[in-house]
Formats: sequence, C-alpha cells, structure tokens
Amino acid sequence: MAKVIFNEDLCKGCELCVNACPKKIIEMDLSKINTKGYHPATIKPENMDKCIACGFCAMMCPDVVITVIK
Amino acid sequence: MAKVIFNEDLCKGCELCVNACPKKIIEMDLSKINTKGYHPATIKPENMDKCIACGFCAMMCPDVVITVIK
Amino acid sequence: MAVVFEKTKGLTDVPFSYCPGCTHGIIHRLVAEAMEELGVLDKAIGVASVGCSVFAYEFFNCDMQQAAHGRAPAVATGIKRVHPDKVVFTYQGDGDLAAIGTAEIVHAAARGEKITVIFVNNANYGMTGGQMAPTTLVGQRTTTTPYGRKPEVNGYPIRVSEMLSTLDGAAYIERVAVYDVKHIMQAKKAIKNAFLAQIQNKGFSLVEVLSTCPTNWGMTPVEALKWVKDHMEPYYPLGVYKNTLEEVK
Amino acid sequence: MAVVFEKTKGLTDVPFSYCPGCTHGIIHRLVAEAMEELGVLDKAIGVASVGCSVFAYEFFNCDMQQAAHGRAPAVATGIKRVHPDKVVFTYQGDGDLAAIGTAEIVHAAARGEKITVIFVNNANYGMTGGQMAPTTLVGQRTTTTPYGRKPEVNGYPIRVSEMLSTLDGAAYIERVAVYDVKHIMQAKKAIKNAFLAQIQNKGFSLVEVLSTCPTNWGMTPVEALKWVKDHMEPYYPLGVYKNTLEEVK
Amino acid sequence: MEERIIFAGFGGQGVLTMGLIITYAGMLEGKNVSWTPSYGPEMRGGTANCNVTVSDDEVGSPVIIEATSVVVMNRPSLDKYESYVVPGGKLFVNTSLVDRKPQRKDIEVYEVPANEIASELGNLKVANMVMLGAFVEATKVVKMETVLKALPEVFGKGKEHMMAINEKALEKGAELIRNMVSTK
Amino acid sequence: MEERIIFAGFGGQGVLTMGLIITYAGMLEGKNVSWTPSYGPEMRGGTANCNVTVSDDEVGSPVIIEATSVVVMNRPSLDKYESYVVPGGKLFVNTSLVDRKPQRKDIEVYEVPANEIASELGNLKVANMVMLGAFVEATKVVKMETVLKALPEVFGKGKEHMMAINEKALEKGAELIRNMVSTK
Amino acid sequence: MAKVLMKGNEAMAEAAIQAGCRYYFGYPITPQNEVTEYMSKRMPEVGGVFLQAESEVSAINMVYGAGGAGARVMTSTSGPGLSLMQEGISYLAGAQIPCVIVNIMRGGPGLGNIQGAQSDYFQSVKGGGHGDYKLIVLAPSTIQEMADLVQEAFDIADDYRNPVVILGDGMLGQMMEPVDFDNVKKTRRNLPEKTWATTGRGNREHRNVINSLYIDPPVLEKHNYVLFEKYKRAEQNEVRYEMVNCDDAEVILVAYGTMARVAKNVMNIARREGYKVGLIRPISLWPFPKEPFKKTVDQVKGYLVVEMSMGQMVEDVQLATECKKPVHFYGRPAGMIPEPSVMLEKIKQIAGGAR
Amino acid sequence: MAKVLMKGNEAMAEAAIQAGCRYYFGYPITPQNEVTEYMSKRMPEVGGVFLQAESEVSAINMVYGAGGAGARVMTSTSGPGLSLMQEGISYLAGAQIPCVIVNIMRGGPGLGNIQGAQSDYFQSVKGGGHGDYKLIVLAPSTIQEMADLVQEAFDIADDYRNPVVILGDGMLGQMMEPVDFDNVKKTRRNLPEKTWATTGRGNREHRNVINSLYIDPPVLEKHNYVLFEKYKRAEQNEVRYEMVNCDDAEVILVAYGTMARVAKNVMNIARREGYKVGLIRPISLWPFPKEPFKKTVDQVKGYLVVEMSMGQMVEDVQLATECKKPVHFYGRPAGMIPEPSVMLEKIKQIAGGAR
Ligand SMILES: Cc1ncc(C[n+]2csc(CCOP(=O)(O)OP(=O)(O)O)c2C)c(N)n1
Ligand SMILES: Cc1ncc(C[n+]2csc(CCOP(=O)(O)OP(=O)(O)O)c2C)c(N)n1
Ligand code: SF4
Ligand code: SF4
Ligand code: SF4
Ligand code: SF4
Repeated sequence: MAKVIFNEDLCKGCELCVNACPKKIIEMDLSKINTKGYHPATIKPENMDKCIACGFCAMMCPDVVITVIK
Repeated sequence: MAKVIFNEDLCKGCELCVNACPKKIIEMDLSKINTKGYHPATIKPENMDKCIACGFCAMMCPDVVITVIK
Repeated sequence: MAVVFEKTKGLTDVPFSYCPGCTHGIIHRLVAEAMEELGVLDKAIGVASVGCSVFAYEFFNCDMQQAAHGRAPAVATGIKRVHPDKVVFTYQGDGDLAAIGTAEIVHAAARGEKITVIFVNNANYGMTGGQMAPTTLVGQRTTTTPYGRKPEVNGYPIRVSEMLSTLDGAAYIERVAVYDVKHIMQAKKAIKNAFLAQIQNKGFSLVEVLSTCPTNWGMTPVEALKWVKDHMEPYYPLGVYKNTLEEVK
Repeated sequence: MAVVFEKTKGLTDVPFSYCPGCTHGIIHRLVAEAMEELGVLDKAIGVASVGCSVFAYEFFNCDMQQAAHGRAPAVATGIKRVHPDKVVFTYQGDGDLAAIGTAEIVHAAARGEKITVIFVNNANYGMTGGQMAPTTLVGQRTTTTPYGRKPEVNGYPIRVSEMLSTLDGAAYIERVAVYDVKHIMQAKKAIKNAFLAQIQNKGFSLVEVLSTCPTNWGMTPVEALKWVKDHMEPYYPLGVYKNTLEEVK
Repeated sequence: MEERIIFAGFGGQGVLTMGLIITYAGMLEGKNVSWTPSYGPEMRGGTANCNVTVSDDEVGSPVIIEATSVVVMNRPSLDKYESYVVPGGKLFVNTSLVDRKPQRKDIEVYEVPANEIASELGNLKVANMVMLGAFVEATKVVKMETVLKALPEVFGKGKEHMMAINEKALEKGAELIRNMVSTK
Repeated sequence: MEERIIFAGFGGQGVLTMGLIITYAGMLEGKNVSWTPSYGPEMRGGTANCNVTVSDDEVGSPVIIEATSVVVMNRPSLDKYESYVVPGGKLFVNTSLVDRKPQRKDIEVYEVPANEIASELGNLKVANMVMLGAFVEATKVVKMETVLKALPEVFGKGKEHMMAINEKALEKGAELIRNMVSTK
Repeated sequence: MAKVLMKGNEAMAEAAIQAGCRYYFGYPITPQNEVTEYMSKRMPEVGGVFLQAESEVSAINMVYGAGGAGARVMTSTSGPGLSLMQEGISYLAGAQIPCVIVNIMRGGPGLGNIQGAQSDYFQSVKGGGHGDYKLIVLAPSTIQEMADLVQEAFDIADDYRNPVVILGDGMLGQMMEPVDFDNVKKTRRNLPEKTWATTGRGNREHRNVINSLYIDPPVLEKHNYVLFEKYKRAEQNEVRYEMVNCDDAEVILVAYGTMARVAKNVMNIARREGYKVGLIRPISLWPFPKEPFKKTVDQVKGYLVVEMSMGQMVEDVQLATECKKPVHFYGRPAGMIPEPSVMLEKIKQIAGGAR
Repeated sequence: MAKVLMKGNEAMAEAAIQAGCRYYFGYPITPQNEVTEYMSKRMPEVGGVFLQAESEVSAINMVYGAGGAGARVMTSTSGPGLSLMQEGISYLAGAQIPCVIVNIMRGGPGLGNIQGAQSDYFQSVKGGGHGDYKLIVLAPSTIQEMADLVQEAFDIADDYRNPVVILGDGMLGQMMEPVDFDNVKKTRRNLPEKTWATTGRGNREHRNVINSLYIDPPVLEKHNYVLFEKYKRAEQNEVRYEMVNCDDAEVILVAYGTMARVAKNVMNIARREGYKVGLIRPISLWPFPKEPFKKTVDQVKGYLVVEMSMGQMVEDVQLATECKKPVHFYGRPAGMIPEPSVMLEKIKQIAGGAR
C-alpha cells in the first residue's frame, strides 16, 4: 500500500498538492496550525488506501514537504 | 564640362577617390604636401575633360574634400 | 517498501524562504535533482543572484557564490575559468537576467561560456514588490505599471530564449513551464540537458522556466499556475530553441 | 553649371579627426545628408558615444550630447522622452554598442524607443588601439587577441542586427556596407528609412554599417574596403532585418 | 504626553494597519505623529511590526526601544517585544494565538482573544480591529470617535462595505476592556 | 649629469623610437633613465613626442619643462618646443620639413636635413636615424657604440634586414655634425 | 491641500512633482521602492513621464539625456544602485547637468541588508565617482523636511547646473508623518534660463552641445576651474544646518538625518539630567557647515558625533573644528541604531573632561 | 632576468604574472591599455587566462567569481571604468575576496581627458562604493616600485582577504624605466590557505559560500565589526611611506606617485637655494601614514601638499597633523603638472612663516 508522508511544519498551505492529486484525497487540516502559521496539507487515514503512489503531489509541492513510498 | 574641386588642405591622402574613379584620372600630387602633411589628391588639368561627373570620388571621400560640378 | 519520491540530497535542510505556492521551490528541486542524478553535486559551484532566490546559496547543497544584481553570468565566468573541470550554474530571475543583467547574459552566451543558466521568468520583480519586469506582458498590471503595461511607454516583453538563440556560442536553450506534473517532468529533462551541454563542453546552456508569483500577481497559487498556462505560454512558446547535444536525452 | 556633389549643410566646418581613409567619415556624411534631405536638421538632437566618433558632437550641424561609453541609447531615451517631437539619433561603434552598451541597446529596442541608431561595425575598438570587439571575426588578430580570436576563449562574434530583430519594439533594422559607391547609396537609403521609421513613430530603428579601421587593421584604406567585402560581409550578411515602414523608399 | 507603541504580529494580520489608524487619528487630533514599519529577517512572510509615536512634542527617534505600549498578535512577537515595554507600560496580548503568559510583573497586561471574537463576528480578518478597540479603550491614546473618522481614510475607497463590521469589532474590543479587571 | 631631452614630430616619423633608443642605450651604460610619451590633443594622427631623461641620479619628474636638448622633426614641433630649451641647451631641427629658422639666440642650433639624407640613402623612413646620429654625435649623451647595441633590442625580431641601413643613417647624421660648424 | 500622512519616499515623489519635475527614471530597490511606485501612478496623471529603466546605469544616463535636454528630472535609488550610477554622476557633474538624485541608504557593503543606515556618506560627499567634482548633498530628518528639501533641491540644481543629492535612509523612506505641501519652505531664487539645453536647434544661432570631454589638458583645466568657482559659490550660499541648545552647551552632539532625531531625544534626556548638551545637525552635508563649529568650539568641552555607520561624517567634523576640541565618535553600522544609553554615557564622560 | 626597460603598465602586468596571478579580466581604457595587451600576450604563454570582458562592470564581477573561487586575480582600468566597478568593489570588500585592482588615473570628471592625473584619490581611499568598507591603496612612484607593489599587493590581498588597489596615473602607466624583477622588494608573509574558496565541495565536510548578504541587522553588524577588526590590523601593519630630508626640514612637501617625483626635484632645488625642505611620500594611501607627521609636526613651520588634482589627499594630511601646523595646498587638475616655480614660491612663503 502506498504511503504519503507530509513534513507538516514545512507546509505553507498553498494547496498545489490538493490540486495535483488525481484521486483528490489531499485536503488541508483545518484542525491544526503549524509553526509557520498554516493549516498543513494531509490525507485522512481513511483515504490513504485510495493513493496510487503516482507522486504527483510530491512533484508539485514547492516546499518539498512530501515523501511518497510504496 | 565637368569640374572636380579638391579642398586640398582637408585631404588625407587615403586614395579612396583614386580607387573609386571609373575613369582613373585622380592621382596624388607628389609635388605638394598639405598642412596636414599629406600629398593631396588631384586631377591633372589635361585629364579633367575625361571626367564624366559621376561624383563617385566625392561619394567615396571620407573627408568631404571633393565638390563636383557640371 | 520502495521510495517513490523523497527529498533530493541536492538540497540542504534549510526551508525555502519563498511564499506559499511559489514555483521557485519546484524549480530549485528540479535543479538539485538534476545535479544529484548527474552525480555532479561534489563538483558543482552555483551562483545565486539578487531576487527572491537570493538565498539560493542556503538551499543548494554545493559550493555557492552570491552575485550582484544581474552579474551572475560574469561571476560564473570567473569561477568557470578558474575551475574549467567543475560544473558551474547560475539561478536568475527575469529582472536580474533580462533587465540589469542583459549585457552579462548576452556576452556569456556569445562567448559560449560553459555554464548553465536557470532563468526563472515570472513576469515581474518578486523580491522588491511586484514591479514591471522586461518580461511583463502587455497590459499586465504591476506596481510600476498601475495602469497596465503600455507598449507606447514601456515597450514590449523580451523573449530571452529567442534572442539568445541568435548567438553562435549558445549550445542548449529551451523554454519550459512547471504548471503541472507533465511540464515539470519536461522541465527536469531540459535542466539535465542543459547541464549535459556544459559537461560535454558544448558551450553555453540556458533553461527558461515560466514561473509564478502568486503574491504579487494577487492570485492563489492554483490560479497563478493557470495564469502561466493561459497568458504567459502563448507569448512565450515552450520548446527547444537551440540544441547541439550529441544525443538528446 | 549644376552642382553634382557638394558638402551637406548637415556637417559643420570642423575637419574630421578620423584616420586617412577611415569610413567613419563616409558614414557621417550620409547621416548628415539624410537629415538635411529630410529637413530635420533644426529639430535633430544627436548623441555622440565613446570611440573614435566621440567628437561627432563637433561634426554634426545640430544639437548634440556626448554620452558615456555604451549609454548613448539611454541618453537618447532621456532626450526623446522630453522632446517626443524632435528627431533623436545616436552614433555608436561596436565596442560601445555591442559590448559595454549591450543592455542599453537591447532595451531601447525592446521599448520601441523612437530613436535612430547608427551602428558602426568595424570589428575592433579603434579609439583605444585596436582591441577585440564583440564583432571581431574568428581568427582575427587584434591587440588583445594577438594569436587571433579563438572561439574557445573569446567566443563568437555577435550579429547585432539579427539579435535585435527578435525584439518586438524594433521597427526598422538594416545592415549595410560602404565599401563602394553602390553600397554607399544603399546605406544612405537605409539611414533615411531609419529616420523615417522614427518620424512615422513606428518605433526603434537601427542601421548597422560595416566600416573600416585601416589604422588598426594594418591595411591601406583601399585594402581595408576589400577586407570588409571579403571577410566581414560573409559573416554579417547585408539586408533589411526588420521593416514596419508604411512605404519602403 | 508621548505614546510610543509597537504593533507586532505575522504578516497578513493587519498590524501595520492598526498602527496606521492610530497614527492617522493622532494626526486628526492635532498631535505630532510618526509611523515606522519594520521587516523581519525574512522579507516574505515572517513577522511584521510597526512603531507608532503620538506626541505633543516633536517626534524624536522613529525607532522605539522603550515602548509605552506593545500590542502582540502572535507568540513570536510576544517573545521578542515583551521586554520593550517600559515599567508601568501596557502590553496587549492576542490570546487566540499566544500560548504562554507574559512574564513581566511590572507592567499592565491585557489579554484579548481577538481571533475568537472576530470569528464570533463572522470574519476572522477583523481580529486586528478587535484588538485595536481594546487598545484604544485601555490607553486612550486617541479618542474612539477619531478612530472612527480615521478608518475610511486609511482603508480608502472600495472598502466601504467593511465599515460596519470594523466598527463592530472595535466596539467589541473596547467592551471587553470596559468589562475587564486588568490582570495585573 | 642629467640630460633631459624632448623628441617631437608627426606621428609616424619615429620620434618615440628615437627616444627609446637613447633611453635603452642610457640603461645599458648604467645610467638612470626614463622615457615618457605624450599625445597631442588629437589622438589619431597629429603630433607625437616623448620626454627622455638620462641621469646619474634618480630620475625626478618624468615631464620635462626645462630640456637640455630638443629634437624637432617638423614645423609644429619647433613652434611648440623651441621655448623649452634651457639657455645654453641644444636644439636639433629637421630642416627638410621645417621652413623657418629658430628664433632663440641663447642656444645651440643644429640643422639637419634628415629627410633629404635619408632619401639619398634610399629609404625615407630612416630620417629619424639620421637625426639620431647627429644628436648622439653632438650631445654625447650616450656613446654611439651603445646606440648600436641598443638598436636590435629596440627594434626586436624581424627587423634584422634594416640594421645595415639604420647604422648607415646614424653614421651619416654623425658625420654631418663632425663636418659642421655649429650655427650658433 | 491639508496635512497628509505620507511615507518619506512618497512625500519626496510628490514634492518633486510639485516642484515641476515631469521626468523620472529609476530602477526598483528596497528601501526606496515607494518613490518608483508613486511616480508610476502620478506622472501619467500630470502628463509627465515615469520610465522604469533596465538598470541604475541606464537610469542615470536617461537622467543625463533628459536633464541635458532642459527638463527637471529625478532618479532615486539605494546604495548598490548609487554605486552603479557613479560614472553617470561624474558625467553629470562634468557636463553641468542639473538633476536631483535620491539615495535612501541601507546597510552595506555589498548586498548588505535593507535596513536604514548611513554608511554612504563618503560616497556622496567626497565623490564616489572619478575626477574632481562636488555634489550638493542635502540630508533631511523629517518627512516634512524631505518634501521641503526636494523642492529646494530642484532649484539649487538649476541654479548651479549641478546634480543635487538627497541623502536619506531606509527609516526615513519608510516612515509616515504628516506633510504640509502648502507651506513648503524654500529659498526664492532667480533661476537662469536653460539656454544651453539641447532642445533641437530650431531658429537658435548656435548649436547646443552637452559634453564633459576636453581632450586638451589646459582646456580641461579651465573647465575644472569653472566648476570650482561654482562650488565656491555654493560654499558661500548653500550651507544649511540646525543648532539646538548650543548657546550654553558644554557637549554638542553632531548628527544628521534619522540619527539627529535620536540625538535630539538623548539631548533632552541629558538636559533633564542636568548636562548642558546641544545639537548641531548638518542639513547640507556638502557644503559642510563649518560655521556652527566655529561658533561653539571655544565654549564646548567636546563634540560627540553619532552616525549609523562606522564613522564617516566625523572626519568633516574634525576638519571643521580644526582639531581645537576633542571630537568623539559613536556609531553602529548595518541599520542598528546607536544606543541612547551609550550616547548618554559618552556625553557624561565628555562633560567630565574625557579627551 | 636583467634589468628590462618597460612601460609602467607592462611592468605591473609582468609583476602580476610573476606573483602567480593567472587570471586577468579587464576592459580597454586609455591610459592603461598596455596592461590588457600585455596580459593578452603573456597569459596564454604561462597557462593563465586573459579575458576581455564586455565592460568594467562585468570585469569586476568576473574578478569576484574567480577570486571567490580561490584564484589570484587582477583587473585594471582608469577613472570612468573604476566608477563603474564601484558596486562590484563594495561586494568584493563585503564578501572578503582578495584581488588586485589597478587604477591608472586620468583627467576628469566625466569623460575628461586621457592625461595622467590624481583626482580619483577620494574615490579609492574614502570608498567610492556604498557601505562601510576600506580598500588598501598603494601608490607607486617609479616603474620599479609599480612592479614591487603589485607583487606585494597580491600578498596583502590574500593576507587580509580584501581588495587592494594600485593607484597610479597615466604618466606612470605610459612611462618607461628599467625594472629589475629579480630584486623585488616584498614582505615575507605566512599566507593563510584559502579554505573558504568555492572550489567545488569534493570531499570537504562543509559547503563553502561566498556572500555579502546578511539580512538580519545584528548579524550584518557583527560582520561589519569583523571587517573593521581586519582594517585595524592593516592600520597597524600595512602603513608605508618614504621620508626624504625630513630631519632638519622646516617645510615639508607631501606628495604621492608621479607628483612626488616632481616634488623631489623641487625639494632639491629649494635645498640648493638654502631652504630646509623635506618630503613625505605616502605609499599606502590607506592606511594613511600618520607617523611621519607625528614625527615632524613639532619641528616644521608648515606642510605643502601638492597634488595633480583640486585637493583631495590634503584632507588626510590635515587630519594626520591634527591641525597643529598649517597645511598648505597647491594642485592642478586635468593632467596639468603643478609648476615647480609656483611650488618654490610657496615653499619660500611657508619658510617665511605664512599661515
Ligand atoms: C543594483 C541593484 N539594483 C536593484 C536591486 C534591488 N532588487 C533586488 S531583487 C530585484 C528584482 C528581482 O526580480 P527578479 O530578478 O525578477 O526575481 P524575482 O524576485 O522575481 O524572483 C531588485 C530590483 C539590487 N539589489 N541591486
Ligand atoms: C567606461 C569606459 N570604459 C572604457 C573606455 C575606453 N574606450 C574609449 S573608446 C573605446 C572603444 C571604442 O570602440 P568602438 O565603440 O568599437 O568605436 P571605434 O573607436 O572603433 O569607432 C573604449 C573601450 C571609456 N572611455 N569609458
Ligand atoms: S504543495 Fe506542499 S506546501 Fe503546498 S499545501 Fe501541499 S504540502 Fe503544503
Ligand atoms: S578620398 Fe578624399 S581624403 Fe582620400 S585621397 Fe581622395 S580627396 Fe583625399
Ligand atoms: S514574491 Fe513572488 S517570486 Fe517571490 S517568493 Fe513570493 S511568490 Fe515567489
Ligand atoms: S582608429 Fe580606426 S576607426 Fe578610428 S579613426 Fe582610425 S581608422 Fe577610423
């Protein structure tokens, strides 16, 4: 199963990954504010299995927040 | 009859007019040195009637030494 | 478990100072990955210019110099002449490269200087607050074209890749964009080719990357990507403008 | 009796300071004649640059400014913006225009600045003793390329007309030569067209003139003309590179 | 009278605007005023703050080291500026985004949950106005009515639709202070 | 001993070379020497001249105002430099190209028809060598044999074929002086 | 027009327009970008020209062209940009072209930082470019004074046919204070007509030529003397300064620009503590005001020069005092503000007779 | 290698090569073209790089790159070119890059003329660029000394990680004198390894970064203090000057470079006429030699500073003498040589007690 790891404190909440994800499973975690003051991107655990490990989110992220493993 | 007038003291002896003249009637006056220290270009009186007033010498002269009238 | 994507060793641990969603970050990553994949990190010397990417010397994991505004190609020339066996690159914005640095980039290209230039065209001066750049589109509002760029007053945007391609010293010139994954992949290939042109001693190489400035354009990052596609790309056509590589990868 | 040829009123009485046979003099005359014939002498403002033609301000019979090395297009821009109804021109050598002044000429062209540039390409720096210029041919010996210009070290000569023609602001660009009467006549037509492009508010205009430097080339003036034809012209093809004139004269 | 005030927070929280409104109001009241922004080390994002002086005399140094009041809208600003308050001066803390208590005991501290109140008002963006209301009520540097006059000048055209909510936010902040027992 | 010499003429007459040869020869003889060219107002063409000092002491000012000798190869140079000669000093005039007499009475004047002699030798270009021969013979600033040693050094490679005629020209110039009654 | 709250950068731009400046050429650089941005908005409104040049080198040469063509013209920049303008500035001085150049100083050297600083004093006052020339350099210390001096600067420039520099710092550029444009303080002058300008010959008898080349040394020398005659006149007529509390002062603070405001505060504190402290604030940095030092040198124990730099104006103070009394220095570079407490300490030492 | 007759420009170029300089970037300008031309011939012979840049701006930034990459590197120019280099020079100083910059001065301001002059003193010594920095400035007065000082300059530059300027004039550049390269006078130094240079990381633990940006004011301030510590060390160790006949002198001439040679002549003449005249010749213009003035100030009646300018070094002499004795000035700009007769006249006046 694929796994997407967000280095949350680096996220700037730009939502480019949200936009890039073909499965539309990335969303902003409105319950959290990171040290930079942003709601970080996340994938809800229940959505993680929809991930096809295409790596698009990681390729799109301008802040190298995302690691994808399979 | 055409007439070519040289403003002798401005001549720098470059010989471009000599080269440009289709009738080959311009030559350097080795008997003279002008105030700039050059042998100025000239047309011998006996050659003047060969002039066709094409104005090539004047157009070629970089120092605007030459006036041509007809 | 296999790693599909992880951060390249070509970048340090210092977080980028760019605004949220600014594609400077993507371009940085591509350059760093290209260097890592080509195995040249230990012999790379980069030149940061003046602009939002001024701190690039903190981000690339190799030796770096910070150059005066517009002079990165001259600085890179100095470095390359001393270390002809090293891989030297500059990272420059459009104000830096296409305005104040015009003479330096034209002459580095004409000299066939064996350096690689990453040219980030975001159609304005990001760092200083969104002023007009030489690449600002006609009609585009910026802080110094509050009524929109008017050709009668400010003239026309410069197509740098096309202009530099007229020079015999240019070995590889390509214009790319990073507004979606497909184009990001193409951009990476272009950057690798540009480095290869240097490594193969072909001459000067440059990749022009159409980039965003959501902050000064007054758009969300996602809107900004779309603006690149809809407005910049038509005036700045993507493609390879010069290529003398032995084998195009 | 009819006057076939006499000195134009566009020139003052000051004798040229050029070396014997240097074609700077021919080009001066053509520019002055063009202005006289277009009837713009009383509203012309010229800009002399730094090079052998630095004293141009003494020769042209109109208001003149002397500009810093390479900056004539910027100076002309300042003048033209203040006097948009006047006719503003620069007279620049290849060191001035294509080396130190690269940014200024590229941006004047990109801005579509309504000025006329007379660009004298003599493949070296005349004034300072015959050093390499950006237009020096490959293999050509100069005082700073004593072993001949080597592309690996000094890169390739810049074709200015071609480069500037990539810019949207350029309205008229032509390359001409003055090595014989036929070409001199064509050069004059080109210079007139360039002024017309300005007068018609079309944008930026430039005429590149292949010129000689017998002194530093170590040739007689006649040999120098032949060298232009045999060596320069093949690398710098003559012709119109850009033309937006309403009616080509 | 000379009030030297520092407004500090993240970029985007509207701290420069808070300072500007006080400055403008001070000018309307015929005081000598001065407003100086300053940037943190990161030019993009990061912290933002401004120094405001409202004085009966000519304004001296535009840079404030000894502040009569400090307003902090986030945690890093508290860490940085707590020490700038003169003994007996006032410190305004946006408790919505600051997760620690001030340590100084020789100053008056006002705790204002600005984001929460703004959120109640239906627009997070007016948190700065809530704080400003509290600040004006507590310090009386300028009159509230002058602040209301200054508002349209500072916001300029195109923001008229925001006036009502801004005024409400100011009032909410002021109300809080009136109801508050200063936590000395 | 300190000799301060000005060589002057048109560009192309080889006046800088004349100066250089004397300077070089001075150095070979262990003297302190200095050679300074200077340009006229016109950079292209026009006048050329150089200042040469040959001295037993350290050379002071490289710019000569009070010359012990002046050599003029053309008329404008005579007009300009006649006054530079110190009383009792020497003035060498190339009469081939100078159509007036010097006016000074307090100096020694040497008239050398350099171009004519050179022309007799079959090469107008060695007029400067004729003059130099005369100069060395008259002033003895350096020995003629040292001049002959200096020649190949100054001219460098590729000019060996000129040596014979240069030497002959020097000798002709020197001979002229030996035969001459100085026209005081 | 009532008092308006404006940034220093904006106030200077508006003042220039009110002084009849219709041509502005510049290039963005922090901390003066507001000048450029204000001009880009306002110039089209008043029928003037705002042009963003491709570089500072280009900007200053556009100023040369426009100024030589007879226009009131201005540019503005900060340290690195001013360095790039040095050749152009030397040309402007040589060709006697009036113009106004604003330098809003930041920390240096090199790229340094963008904080307000005062380390470009030497560059402007002693001549950062080549050759013998002088710029008239004015240093405002309030936003109102920025507006006043910009207006005055255009007149001085035209009066002397010389570039005038407004030397501010990032603090002043960014700060907002109320400005009153109706009561601008400036000297009334009979300005000469610009008969020398290249406007196109038209019916004029002679050609006009703008030039700084005088290839013949005696001719260039004469030109140099002409320039220095002008400078002498400026030294007689254009000296500006402020003296506060100097009558009975035993210690005098010397500072300009932003630093003078801080110094004034410190002076007040020191007075309250019983020290007789005064302030000399040079407003014209060149010509440097010598008079206030002549007037006070006999009475004081010493001067304390404070600068936001490692010490530059201090040399001119030493020269002005003719070394008759100790001149102390305290400064901090990099946009750091010298500490009032340290200044106080030094004042006390000087009052106590420290040399 | 025996003594060779060389132009000053050539001697400097050869000296640089002998000092191990293998990289030269420059742009033609009279009166220093011989440096460029010599380098273009010689560098390929010794395996070095001569590159003609597209401008002086470019040249100085190539120097930055090459110097930052660890090379011994040099450029040369004259006034207008040096003005264009000011931004780059400020960066070099800020980023602590060693290099040698030659300025062969000509007449100014603007295009001026091509005669040798001394009017770029302020520009080099006080800082023509922005920000607080210092250049070490050496002024030779013979061709031999040009060769000596160029060699020394490279060592000083490396020792201090700072640009060093050789300030000559057109006269010195064009003049020929014998040079002996076998007996170059220079100080022996233990030069630090260039561990900071960007050479490509290789196996090095850390990345090397060349930079002058310190955006945080306290950090930039610390950097400024680091620079000024270095400058203090230079003030202690790098002062150079020549004193002639000062022991019994009542009047002392002060001059550098070409002017010092003329002054020496005048001194000799004056001595012959019975006046006790000496000469102080500063060789390092920065750090400026204060010592010779301290040593002589009590004994002399006055100093006469002579410059080929309108008066620039004279300010440093005034500061160095602490105004204890009159400092007179006589200068001529535009490449005109101050008249020996006038100098003599002034000497006599000073000897006679003129103030
Ligand atoms: C000589 C000089 N002039 C101006 C500046 C100010 N400046 C800093 S960044 C910048 C523009 C940067 O724009 P760009 O190159 O497009 O890069 P971006 O910030 O958009 O990435 C300018 C003008 C400077 N630092 N130095
Ligand atoms: C800033 C500056 N750099 C260098 C020079 C010296 N310089 C004078 S003319 C010239 C080159 C001129 O060459 P070009 O433009 O080709 O004109 P040409 O003399 O061949 O007609 C140079 C480098 C200068 N005056 N100013
Ligand atoms: S792209 Fe990166 S920075 Fe942007 S929201 Fe996603 S994880 Fe955060
Ligand atoms: S072309 Fe003109 S200058 Fe040349 S030789 Fe003929 S007349 Fe004389
Ligand atoms: S200002 Fe623009 S270019 Fe700069 S970091 Fe922000 S978004 Fe990117
Ligand atoms: S040096 Fe060359 S370009 Fe200059 S005047 Fe002489 S021949 Fe013409």
